Amino acid sequence: MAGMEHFAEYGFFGALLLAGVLLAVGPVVIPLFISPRSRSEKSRDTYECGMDTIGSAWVRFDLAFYLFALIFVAFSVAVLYLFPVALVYDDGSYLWRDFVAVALFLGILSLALVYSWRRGVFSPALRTTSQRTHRVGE
Amino acid sequence: MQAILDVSRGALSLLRGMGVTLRNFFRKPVTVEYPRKRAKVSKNHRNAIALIEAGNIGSHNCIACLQCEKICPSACISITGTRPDGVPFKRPDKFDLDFALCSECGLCVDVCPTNTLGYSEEYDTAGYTRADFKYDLLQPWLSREDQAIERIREAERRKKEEREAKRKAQAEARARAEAEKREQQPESAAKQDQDGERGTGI
Amino acid sequence: MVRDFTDIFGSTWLAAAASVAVIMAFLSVNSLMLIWMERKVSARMQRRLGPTEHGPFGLLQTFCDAIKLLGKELITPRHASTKLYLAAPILIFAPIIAICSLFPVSGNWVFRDYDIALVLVLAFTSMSILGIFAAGWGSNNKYSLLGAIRSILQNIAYEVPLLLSVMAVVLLAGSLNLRDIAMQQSGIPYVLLQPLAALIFFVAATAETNRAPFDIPEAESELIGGFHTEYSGMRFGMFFFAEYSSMVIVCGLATILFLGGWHGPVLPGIVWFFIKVYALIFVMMWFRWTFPRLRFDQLLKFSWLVLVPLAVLNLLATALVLKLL
Amino acid sequence: MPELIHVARDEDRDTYYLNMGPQHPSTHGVLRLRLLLKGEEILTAEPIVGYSHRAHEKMAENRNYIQFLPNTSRIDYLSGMIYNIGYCQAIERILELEVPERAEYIRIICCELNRISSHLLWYGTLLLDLGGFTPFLYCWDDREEILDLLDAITGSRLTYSYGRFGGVGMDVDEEFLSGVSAFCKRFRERLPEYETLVTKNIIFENRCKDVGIMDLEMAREFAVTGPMLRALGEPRDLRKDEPYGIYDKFDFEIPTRTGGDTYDRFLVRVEEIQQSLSIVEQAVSRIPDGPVMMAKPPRKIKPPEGEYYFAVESARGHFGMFIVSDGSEIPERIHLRTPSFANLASLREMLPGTMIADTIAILGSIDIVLPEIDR
Repeated sequence: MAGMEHFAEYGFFGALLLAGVLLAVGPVVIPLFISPRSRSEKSRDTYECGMDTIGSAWVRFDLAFYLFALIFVAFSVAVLYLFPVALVYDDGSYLWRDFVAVALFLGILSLALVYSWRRGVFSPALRTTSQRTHRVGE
Repeated sequence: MQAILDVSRGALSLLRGMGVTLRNFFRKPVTVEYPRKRAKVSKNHRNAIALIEAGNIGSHNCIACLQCEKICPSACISITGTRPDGVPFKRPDKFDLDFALCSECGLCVDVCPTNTLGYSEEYDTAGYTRADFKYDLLQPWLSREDQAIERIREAERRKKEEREAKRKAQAEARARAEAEKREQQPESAAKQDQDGERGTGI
Repeated sequence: MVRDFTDIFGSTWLAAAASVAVIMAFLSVNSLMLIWMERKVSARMQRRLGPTEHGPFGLLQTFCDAIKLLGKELITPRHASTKLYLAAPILIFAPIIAICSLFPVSGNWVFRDYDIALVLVLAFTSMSILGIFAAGWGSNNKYSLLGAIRSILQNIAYEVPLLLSVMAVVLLAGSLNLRDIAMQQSGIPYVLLQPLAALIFFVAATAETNRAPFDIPEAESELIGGFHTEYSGMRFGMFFFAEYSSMVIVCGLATILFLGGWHGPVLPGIVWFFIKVYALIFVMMWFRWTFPRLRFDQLLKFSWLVLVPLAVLNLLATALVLKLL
Repeated sequence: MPELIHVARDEDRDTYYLNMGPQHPSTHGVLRLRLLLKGEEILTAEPIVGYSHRAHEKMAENRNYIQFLPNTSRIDYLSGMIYNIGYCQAIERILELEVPERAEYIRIICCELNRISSHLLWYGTLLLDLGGFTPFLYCWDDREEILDLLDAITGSRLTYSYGRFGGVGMDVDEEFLSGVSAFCKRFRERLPEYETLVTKNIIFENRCKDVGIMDLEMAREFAVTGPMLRALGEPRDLRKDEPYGIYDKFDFEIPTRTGGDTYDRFLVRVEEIQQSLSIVEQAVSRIPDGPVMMAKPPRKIKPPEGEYYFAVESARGHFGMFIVSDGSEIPERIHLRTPSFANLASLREMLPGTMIADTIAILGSIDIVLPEIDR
């Protein structure tokens, strides 16, 4: 199959990836033989500045981060399409069609950015001045 | 437009900051390589106290008056003293400093009436146990103690003799003066400066 | 004529083994030397001496540190997710050797010549973020988690300008083969044709490697090391190793894309290549020891509202100029 | 995931508590902040203090007035000289002791040098918290000069017990005075470098501007003093308002800003460094000859029965001593009003709504010294 041959070409690269995994294990194994062992269970505590941990760290994180991820997907995936375009960009006989296509593509892409900017994704509504939560003596 | 200006102004400020670090990159380091080279210690630097040699007796001049022990906020000095024969004041037979407790405040040095407390020159003392910081301040002076007491006695004897002699001379003079129609005024012995050393009365 | 390792050894497997040996040897010495260099550069900028004790100029200091790290106990936190926790250093470390094999260090000297080397490099450098997230989430430590989340956001924010600035170069070169791109710069390096793209690339690359002033995922004064808070001994060493290796990777990429790779007068190509790489690394260190750290939202804003629009405009301008010429 | 406490209510699932401190690099000692977070945003913040409590006030009740002297410079170890001499001035005020003029000048020089060194340390650590390591070491380089100078006359680099009731512990020599002048000159040359590297740095500006804003009403409520109050446009400074020692003989200004954010606090302190430099220069040029200790200092300190209050302006603000005497050698009670303690309390209001990274900047701008808060 042509597809398989195509992948075979990357055998070298795959071998190196594999070697990377193996070599990453090596240095972690050596200390198992020569390092000391602590007897205290306390040393296996999660670090939280020396205090007992309050609750687990596996919490739901804020939704704002989700929006960032969405913009990224919009951009990064779309930018990938530009790679083949860039390769063949200047070798056709079309004078302006390439450019117009790229400009249109990038323009539409930028709309995502403009949209999220207008929606205020990049300026989180963080409070900077003090708001009274309680008064002294209460 | 404003945004472009802001960005370029910001970039410029960053570049200028990098200029500062680069200038410092080529300057001479200020580090003193400490264990290789000793740091310069100021002459007044406070450290563990030590007894200072008083020139005229070849040893320290502690009179075990316990003033330093009393004023010490950390209670790190303990002294006992006895009065040897022929010496007008006490000499310490124990002068211990628990340097682990000491806070180097210097009150004891201030309060010492004979100016016999000073600071030692060491500044990087280290030890493994608390006992390492129990200093016996009399240790360096032990070998000279007998000699020092001898000298004090000697001085005391000499002073006594002088006083005797003076008194005798005065008595004689007085007698003579009385004999010679009582013309001269007797001198007061107490007025005389005895030694020049501060306060010790040697 | 391309001479890569498969030509020399005849067999892919032999070539791969030889490459691993060469790259691994280079990378380990390189990271140790880079740590030494970092310490020396920072020391001189702060008017200190840096390491002086072991070896001439303290050169062996980091070797001693590495040996010390090997002797350290590996502590796995009680509440950690063991699989993720253990996999994280491996995930971060694994792609590095493979990426390094793609760099043409001299005109006819590359481990393996791929036509899409650039895409491979970009793809696999982004893989480190997986490791960082595995480390942060797996540790079950809030500081690690914060570090991991920040890291992801930062990486995705800077991936875009990075890609867009690279795209401008690809437009000029018309190739994704790193060797070809460097070849085309035998006359003028692209940094002169694409100064803006070069700048954006370098800033984004600094952010991708989590180097100051973009080191907020680690942010030792806020997050106490961030994603690698819970890692001790050699596991922590792997993160360190990966960080310094990725510095070499992004600086190597910048050298090839913008500084003309191995091209340079008098000295042999390989020497020029490494001179350029280490000069860029020096600049990165210079950044680190000059600037305070950006805040997390400022960092994102800077990327999305400054770098990305600039990169888009730059790309459009490049495309336009190419058509006009 | 066993044996960890889970947050009970479902709507609270995306908030979590985080201990920042006591073992944290940026809490300047052993301050503990218990933060309730949502993502990176802080919902509530609770400073918890007391991890380095050393019972200085209790110690005062167990020793006489002289023996308490070394303690004073250990309460706030960064402005130890100001505390130490402030305590002496308090006792002098009570006993109506006359201090020789030369001693007063020496006190001013030492206190202001100490203020500069304290501000330098704050400067460096603020930058360190914000991730800039290099300015930190430049500050320490300059601070070292001050410590060397003070070491030469007091014999100590940090916990000076230099003040005495009725003067100072030791006279200064020509070498010290010329050293101080040389330091002032050198430091004035260094200031533009700091400005380029830090004050004008765009990243630094962005990190500090509009962060941790406080308003005047809130400042009054929390009894905030010192540079934090002056950054709100209130020129309160005990050196001007109730001059103690001989501060009224010097020409200096109280720098103020109006914004009340972290950057303003930064600028106020930087200008204060310059004002202190000018006070030091004036003092060095005008210092008279004479004794440094009053002729007959009292051997026993026995303040008459009563209650006394005396305050000085430390590097962090209003440092007050409330001394209750029963007429004996041992104080009945000494209460210390330390500035950072009050300043720190305002964190509860300043932090909510900001991000974790801002916490560090705000905390740094308060300039806390934990041993002084815990005492």
